[in-house]
Parts: sequence; C-alpha cells; structure tokens
Amino acid sequence: MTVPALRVSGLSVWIGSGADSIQVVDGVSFDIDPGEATGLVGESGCGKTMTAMAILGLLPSTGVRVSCDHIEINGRDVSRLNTAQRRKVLGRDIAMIFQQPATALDPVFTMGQQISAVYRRHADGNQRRAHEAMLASLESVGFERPEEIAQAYPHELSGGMRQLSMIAMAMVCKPAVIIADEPTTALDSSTRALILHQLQQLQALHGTAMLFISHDLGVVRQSCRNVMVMYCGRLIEKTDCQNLFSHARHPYSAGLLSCIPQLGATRPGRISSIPGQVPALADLPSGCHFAARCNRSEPRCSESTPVLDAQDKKGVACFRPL
Amino acid sequence: MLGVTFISFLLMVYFGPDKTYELLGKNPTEEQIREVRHELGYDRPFLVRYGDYLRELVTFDLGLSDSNGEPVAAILARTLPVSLALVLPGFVIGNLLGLALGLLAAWYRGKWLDKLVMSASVVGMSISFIVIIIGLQILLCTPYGLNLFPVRGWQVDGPGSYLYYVTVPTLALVLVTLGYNTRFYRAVMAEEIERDHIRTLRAYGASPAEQLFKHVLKNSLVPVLTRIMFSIPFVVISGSLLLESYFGIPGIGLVTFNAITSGDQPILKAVVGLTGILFVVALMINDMLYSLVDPRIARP
Amino acid sequence: MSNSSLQTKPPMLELQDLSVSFDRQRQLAVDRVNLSIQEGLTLGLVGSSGAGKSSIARAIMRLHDADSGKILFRGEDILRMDPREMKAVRQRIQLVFQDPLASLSPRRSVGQTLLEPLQHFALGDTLSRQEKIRHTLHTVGLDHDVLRRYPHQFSAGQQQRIAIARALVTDPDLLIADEAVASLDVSIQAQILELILDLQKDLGIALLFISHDLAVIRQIADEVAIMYRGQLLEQSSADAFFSGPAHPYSRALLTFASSAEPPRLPDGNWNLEQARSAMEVNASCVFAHKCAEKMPVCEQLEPRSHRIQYRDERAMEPHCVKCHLYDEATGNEN
Amino acid sequence: MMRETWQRLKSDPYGLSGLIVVSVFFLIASCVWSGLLGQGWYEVSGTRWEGISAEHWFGTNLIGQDILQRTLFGTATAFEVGLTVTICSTLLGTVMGALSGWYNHSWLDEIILWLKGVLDAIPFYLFAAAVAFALQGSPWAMHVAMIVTFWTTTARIIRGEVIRIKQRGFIEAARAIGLPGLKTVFRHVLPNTFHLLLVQASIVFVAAINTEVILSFLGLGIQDGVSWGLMLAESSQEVLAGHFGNFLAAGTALFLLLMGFNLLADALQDALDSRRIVR
Repeated sequence: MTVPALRVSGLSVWIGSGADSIQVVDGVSFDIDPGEATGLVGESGCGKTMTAMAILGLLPSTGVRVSCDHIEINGRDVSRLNTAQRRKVLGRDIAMIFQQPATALDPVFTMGQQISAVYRRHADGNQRRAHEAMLASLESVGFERPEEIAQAYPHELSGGMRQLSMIAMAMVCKPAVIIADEPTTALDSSTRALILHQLQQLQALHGTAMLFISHDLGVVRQSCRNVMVMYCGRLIEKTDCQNLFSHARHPYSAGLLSCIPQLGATRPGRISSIPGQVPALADLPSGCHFAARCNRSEPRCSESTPVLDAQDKKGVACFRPL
Repeated sequence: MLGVTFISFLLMVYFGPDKTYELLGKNPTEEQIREVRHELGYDRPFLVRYGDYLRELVTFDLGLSDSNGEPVAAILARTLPVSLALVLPGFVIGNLLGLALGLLAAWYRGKWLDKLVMSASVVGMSISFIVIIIGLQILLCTPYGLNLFPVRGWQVDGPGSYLYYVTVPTLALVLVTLGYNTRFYRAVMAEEIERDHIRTLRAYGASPAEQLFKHVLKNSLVPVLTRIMFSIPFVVISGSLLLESYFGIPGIGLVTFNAITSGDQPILKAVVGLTGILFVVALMINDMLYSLVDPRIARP
Repeated sequence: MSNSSLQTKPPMLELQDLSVSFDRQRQLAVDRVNLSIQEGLTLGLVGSSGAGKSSIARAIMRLHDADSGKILFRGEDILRMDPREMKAVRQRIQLVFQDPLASLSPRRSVGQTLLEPLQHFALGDTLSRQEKIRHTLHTVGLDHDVLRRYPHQFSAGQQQRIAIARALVTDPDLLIADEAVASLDVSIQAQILELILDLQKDLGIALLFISHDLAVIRQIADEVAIMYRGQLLEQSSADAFFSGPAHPYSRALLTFASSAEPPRLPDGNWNLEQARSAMEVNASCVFAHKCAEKMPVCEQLEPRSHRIQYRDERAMEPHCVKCHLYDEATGNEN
Repeated sequence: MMRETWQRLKSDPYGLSGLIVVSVFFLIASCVWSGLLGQGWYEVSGTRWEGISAEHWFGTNLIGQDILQRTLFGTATAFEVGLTVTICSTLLGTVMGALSGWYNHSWLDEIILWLKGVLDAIPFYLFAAAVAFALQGSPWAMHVAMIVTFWTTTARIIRGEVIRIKQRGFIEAARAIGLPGLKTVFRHVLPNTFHLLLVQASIVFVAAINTEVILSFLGLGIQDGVSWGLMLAESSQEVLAGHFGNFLAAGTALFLLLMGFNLLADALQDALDSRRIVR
C-alpha cells in the first residue's frame, strides 16, 4: 500500500472563542495519493477554504482554534511542527495556488524575483541556479519566452498569465502536494481551460498530489479523478468523479448536481432546485445538517449524526443514501 | 504654488496689519493717511501688488525688514539653519521610532504588545504639546526636577553645547509626534500585512523578517514617504514656531511670529514664499520617489 | 439584424446601430449593434467579460450616453426622449444587478427600498403602496416580516429576491437582468432561475438576460445573441443556436462550456507582445486573431451580417451571423 | 443599526470609560453655561499663589484667583470652541466633500481640490495669526481659522467615500429609476458616510481643543474669559518659580478630556467599522 501524499484526519476549526465560537470545519478526514487529484466541492461558506488554510497552518493564531489528529505529508506529521520547522515545509513539500492572482502576488517585485525567492529559500541559495530553476518552471507552465515574464511585474500580465506564473511559483520546488483554491474562478472560460490543462499536465508529469477546491462541479470533473462534497463544515460524500455524476449517493450531492444547468440541443425542462436555505453556521441543526432540506429524511437524521468512514476513498454520510 | 502664495498674500499682506496708523500716531488727518498709504503702496490695485510680490520672490529680491532694516534674505539665511538644527533630530527620531513601534504593533496586532503600544500612543496623543514642553522643563531644567538643561536660549558653538540646548526641544517634539506617528504607521503596516500577497509569502514559508522588511516595508513606502515629505514644511515652520517661542531660540519660527505681531510685511512675504517653495519641492521629490518605489507608477 | 427579420409583430425594444464608447477609448464598448426583444420573450445576451453586454444595458437605461444609433422602445427612441417621457419609460423597464448586496442601499430597510420606486413614480396612495409591496414580496417568495430588516441581514439568495421585488414593484414590461445569477452558488442560482421563469410565465414580461454562462442561457432564453468585443456576432432562436452555432466564436464558447469534452487549447501565444497586440483594434473581423477557421480575407475586411438559409421549417426564424464563412461573396460556402 | 453600534460600544470598556469622561466634562460645561458652576473665575478671592486649602481646592494664581473656578470655566470654553469648530467644519467638510466626490472630475471638484491643497499647504499657526490680524482681533478669529483649515480633512475623507459609494450597485439602481442626483446623495450616499463623520468629528474635536490651547498660549486664542490654554500660558512662568497649581489643574483637565475623546473615537471606529456594516 502506498503512503498517501497528503493525509488529513480529524481536522476541525472553530472561529471565535469560548461559548460564542462557531465550528466551521467539523472532523474532516481524507487521503490523497501521489499523482492523484481530488476535488473539494461545496457552496460558499461551507468551510472549503478554511480547510485548506488549516492544512497549511495559515489561519491567524488569535480568534481561530484548530484541532486535528494529524496532517501528514508523505507520511510525515506536519501538524505538530513549530513555526520555524513549518516554514521549511511550506512551499517545498506543499504549495498553494490562490483564487485571486491579481492580489496574491506582490506588486512591487518582478515575477522572476518572487519565484526565485521561493527556490532560494527552500532548495538552493545560489542566485544563478535559482534563476535557472525559475526560468525552467516558467517554461514548464507554457510560457514561450520565460525571460520576459520573469522581468515583468504582476500588473503587466493578464489574469491568465498571472495565474500561470503563480503555478510556476508553486511548482518551482516540485512539492509533493499542491492545494489549488478556486484557481480559475476569477478567469474567463477560455483561459480557465488553459489553466486547468496546464495544472493537470504538470501534476501528471511530477506525480504531484492535488487538492482542488472549487464551487464548480464542472471544473472539478474536468480536472480531478476523485471528489469530496462538503456541506456546513462536514464532508458528506467521497467518491470518484464518474460515480458522482452518474450515481450521487448523498441527497445533497444529488440535489447540487441537478441544480447545474445543462446544455443541449433541446431546451431542458423545469430546473429542479434544493428547497430551503443553507442553515447559518452559528445555528446548525443537530444530527445531519441537511436533514431539514432533505426529502428522504426520517426522525433519526436529526437525532444522530451519520458519519463518513475516515480514510476510505469512497463513502457517504447518510442513513438513507440514494 | 501660486495658490499658496495667493491665499497667504491675500491674508497676510492685503488684509494684514496696516502700518498706516502705527507710523502716524493718533489722530492723523485724512491727507496724511493718503500720503502714507501711497508711500507704502497700499493704494495700488490688488493684482499689481500681487504681481510685484511674485517678482520679488522669483528674483530673491526680498527687501529689508520693516522692524530693524536688516535684509530679509540675510535674516532667513541666519535663522533657517537654526530651525533645521532644532527640529531635525526630533523629526527623524520621531518618525523612525514611530515606524519601528508601528511595525512591531502591526505584526503582533491583537496581542498584548500591540495593545500596550496602542494604549501608550493614545496617552501620548492626549497630552498637549504645551503640557509636554512645560512638563519636560520642570523635570529636566528646573531645580524641582533634574536641572540638567537650560530653560531657554541657544548659544551653540560646538557639538557639546548643541546637545545641551537641543535635547529638551527634541524630546518634546518626539513625545508629541510619537503617538500620532505610531498610530499612522501601525495602520499602514497592519493593512499591508493583511494583504493577500503577504499571505502568499507565508504559504511559501517566508520568514517574518523577510515578510516585514522586504515586502511589507517596500509596499508601504508610498504612504510612509508621503507623510514624511509633506510633514517637512509644517515641522520646519509650525513646529519650530512653538518650540522657538517657548525656548527663546532665534529660528525662523520666532522671526515669523514676531513679524506677524509687529506687521513686518517683507518678512511675512518671504516666509510665505519659502513655505510655498518647500511644499512644491516636497511634492516633486515625492513624485520622484514614487516612481522609484512603485513599478505600477514607473511602468504603467 | 432585426431589419431583415420577417417578424410581423413589432419588437418591444429594438437597438439600431447602437454604439457606445468609454471616455475617449479607442475601442468602442458597443459597436453598431442591432438587436430586438419581442414582447413577453427572453433574449439571452452572451459574451465574455468586457464584450459590451453591460454597456448595452446601461445605454438602454440611459446610465451611460450612447454615441450613435437608436434605442426604440415600442417605436419611440429612448435616446431622444425628454426627462418626462424618460421617466415613464424607466417605470416600464427595470434592472436587476449581479451583486445583490451591493445593489441594495445598506442603510435602508427592505420596506424603504421597495417603497422608493413607488414614491418616485407616484404610483398609488399610502395604503395601496403597502399592499403592493406585500403582494410583490409574496410573488418573489418572501414573507412581509422582512420589511423592517436591512439587506445585510439576509442571505445572498434572499437579497437577490429583494432586488427582483424592487424591480417588479412598478409592474415593468421589460426586465433587464445583468448577470443576475453569476455571483450565486449553483443551488441558489437554480432557485433564482426558477423564480424568474415562474414570474415571466405569470406576468408575461419580456426579459433581457445578460450572462457569460451559456448553460444558464440555455435554461432561460428564447433567443440568443452572442457578443464579442462590442460587436454582435450571432443572433438566432435558442433552439437553432444550441443545435448548430454558426460563428466560430460561438462554437468555441460552446465547446468550452460543455464540460463533457476535454478542453481544447487556444494556440499558445503566451508572451507579452502578443498579449498586448491582441488588445489592439483591428479594422477587420474582431475575432480574427483567435479564430481557428481564419481566412486571409478575415484580416482585411470586416464581415457583414448574414441570414443563414435553412431548408427546413426553421427558416422562419432568422439566424444571423457576422462571419465571412457564410458570405458567398467573400468566403467559402460552409 | 444604531442599536448594534451601541451594543458594541457598551461592551468595550475603554470606549465606555471614554464616553463617561466626556459626559462628565460636558455636564460641567453645561453647569457653567447655566450659571451653576465656575461663575467666580474672575474674582480675586485670595492672596497670590496660595496652596491647596478647603477654600481653594487647587490653590490660587498669580493675582489670587481661584484655580478650581478657572478650570471649571475653562471646561466650558473648551466645549464651546470644540463644538463650534467641530460642527461648522464637519458641515462644511461634508458639503464640500460630497459635492466634489459626487461631481468627481468636474470643474467644481477641481476648484475644491485646489482650495484644499492650498489650505493644507499653509502652515497652520501662521494662518491662524494671519486670520487673527485680518479680522482685526475679533474673538471669533481663532474659530474661523480652525474651521477654515479643519474642514479639508473631513472633505477629503467624505470625497473618497462618496466616490467609492458612487460606483456601487445601489447608486446605479437609484439612477436607473431616474432618482435626482441630490436626492440620491442625501438618501443613499451620505447615510453611508455617517460612521466616518462621527469618528472624524471626534478627531476634529480633539484637534480643536488642542489647538485652542496652543493658540491661546501664543496669544492668538481666547480673548475674554479663561481657557486651559491661558492657564498654561500663565503657568509657563510660574513653574520656574515653583508654583504648579495652574499647570497641574489645566494640564490634568486637558489630558483627561482629550484622553476621553481619543478613547471614544477609537471605540466608535471599531463599533462602526465599515467592513462590518457596509460590506
């Protein structure tokens, strides 16, 4: 059995302190193997980004509480590291791609300076070798003339070029795991296709594991083999993409799928939507959080909480799955 | 620049102190009044007087002081260095210290160190300049305190005496500006630290030193430089005015203050012009520094 | 394009050669667009960001001045109306925006927000206004106990319902929805789309639905218009369009949108100069620089707009496309 | 919305204590205005430089006036100056800022911006002195000088905020139904700047009191009556002779009031944080 590139178990996050604290991530556990891309899907506010930030340890130390059993990268637990040790891991073993490349890059340094700084920090302090690694990385994401990009400041690049540069920065140290948080949401459709393609290529080439966070099931289907669905801070279904689209088992996953408008030569019939609203995180119902909106719910759904088997690749947190 | 001289001229010269009565004493005849006003040029149209003033400024032909007949240019040349020497140390220390404390507070925002620095700066902001000056005098210059420094005066003839006279005014200036500076710099730095690209740095394992001194500082240089550049004219003129009149230091502030109270128009005109020039120079240097610091301005 | 149409009913809203520019920019935001919307039907206006879709909406509402052309609302040119006539038109046309929270005045309660248009257009008396507000809230699926609450106390979906209620309270004949579901999560998007479809069925209002998302357009539109860089490239009935888009740009859009197919890469011209030069205006076809079926003529001559001739019964519905491929004089017959 | 703000303010101990301090001072000032307190500020009721006694709690000054009475009266002076300057300069700043923000890029905006630039470029104390002489020693010269210079900051803040708000959807929505510009500004724009105005007003208040002290000290301030600035000016000579009554009384009162206002301004800023209300 292979060691998973990223293993997260029992991750929980609370915002606020004491009795007023709100749990935004609730016992999230999953594995991602080397070279595997897994999508994390859910609506805004369901805790996707919080999960990513908690894995990297980027949440502020005041006002937020994180607890987990362990977070392992290539079998090494990084959740108990002190800040100095953690800094050595970030960018070298695990790298993150952010949603807004326009603001995620420092406006007063050139792309080359920013990418080689990452390489020099983690791999090799030598200026020349860092420069070469930086150029190679820029080339690998599809830039024909990496020197030009290296000398450009972020504001001189288009949105798609900035995001490609961000990917080059993530890839420059060949990390074991990449977390991409809505990497294409800010881009238009043709650029989106290019970014997704390059991400897949690089990930396959280097055997990198990827956690791909998105609200868009279509994008996840394009770029990931496996998928996890999140609702109100909990993972409610884990499966592979094919399976989700053909046989979603959790009623929420199925409802979400039916909400996606379909293209076709004939005009589709009535859109089906999930009744009701996502409950406020401060005021979550007990048991299954989806029970009140679910047409299959029964009394036990609001009395006890269905659980998902922690490290399995497939599973559903539902008493009456489809 | 034109605007500054215009408004100042309007206020200080056109509506300013009228020397007619001073020269004539009480109960002058109408004839006398007209004669003196003509001599002083008060009866000429406003724009002509303003034009003359601009010409004087451009040619540095600033005329003679009304009160003691000394050339105005010479007075400026004598007093400006004194004022600079007086306020420069306090200005530099106040800004550097404020920057350091602001950076510290911003980095530990929400923690006890931040709260301590911020509370101290609120206390500092709440003490009036005058109270600080008098308080420092009691503590440092009188027999009721340490009695280490002179109460007033300025007889500088070397580094030792310079320190002797400059310490208390400098301390006062630092104390009065530190609170405001710290708060300002903390606000700027805290905003910068919360920006997405600093989060990116943390996600890629940059050390706090690299985040703060390389990225936060360089990104916040624009507001910081603006504040520093634009406070220079004020510190030199306004700041020195109070310090000099209190400590009896013969700098430009004192000269100006005396000129206002005695209606010494040539000096007022010169000071107003000087302020305008300082302001424009600050503006120009500021623009130059911008394009050095921010590539978005240099390479749009 | 509607000039060539065989429609017997006059359109409700018709744009004739409408051009709109931003402040002294070289490129027009909207470039000689002809478009028409029929009473009670939905026109889906599609294009990527910066294609000029929102500029059309803003020009119709006179929020932005048009350079040239006409906007005919039931035969009258909006651009030549005096303020009194315009006020009457504003009551008939209402807007719904992309960001629901931003479009609601933050310090005014829902009740105040809904009352404002009624007061402004002097509709009804105090009592009937309250009744109207209640009724409209019910129509969009909200209880009247929301009246005293403020916009930030609602979820995004509810906020958009409030914004729709504000638009409906004056009983408009045309609703312009500018990316009205783009910032919403899919489950809420589905609820809002459902609401809009129901409203249209019940109230019989026409809809100009602006979106970048072809799948959403497929759900809601009777007719489709495709824009690229300020120009209208294709307009047809939705069924004809989705069974066979004619313009190369439309086909590329549809390919990117249908997630089932693997993404097809645009030829990688990822360097600075090309990216910059792509921004330059060219006198020829606006899509030529990215077109997979480019011909030499495409870089020399601006294409004209053509009716596509179908042999079957759909020929009654005009399908127009602005591309040399369909021009017998300049391009190859497709 | 005001209720939420009040709730947050109440739960902030610093802000609450600031509010209490300011309220107590305001109460004193009201008593002085209504003739209940501090009426004997000009009476010579003792000998010069008396120490602390039951009759003169803070001692007496150079000519034997009671320092407590003078401090109390100075409170009223401080509020009079602070309120006048704050109200006038805030109104002026709001109107100017709203005009130049709403008619952004027009000639009106240009003129207002130019005026602001000029006023900001003139060193304040020189300006105050010039105004004092231009108005021939009118007792309102100090107020005028402060109002004329202080409105610029308020106007700059309001202008920036108006420009920001102008681009938001709800303004577009108001324009789409054809709401007239002025109505839009008053109904939809200015209410959203209220939180900034409140904070800025408290900052102006602090600046006004502070400046009054310095101007009075320079002889450009209060002409009749007594203020903390005049007391400090008196004390600057006395302290060298070891008489601290004036200095301690006026300095402490000044410090407490300014501190109260600063704390209140901070707490207001937090409580009205725009990111929490107007997202």
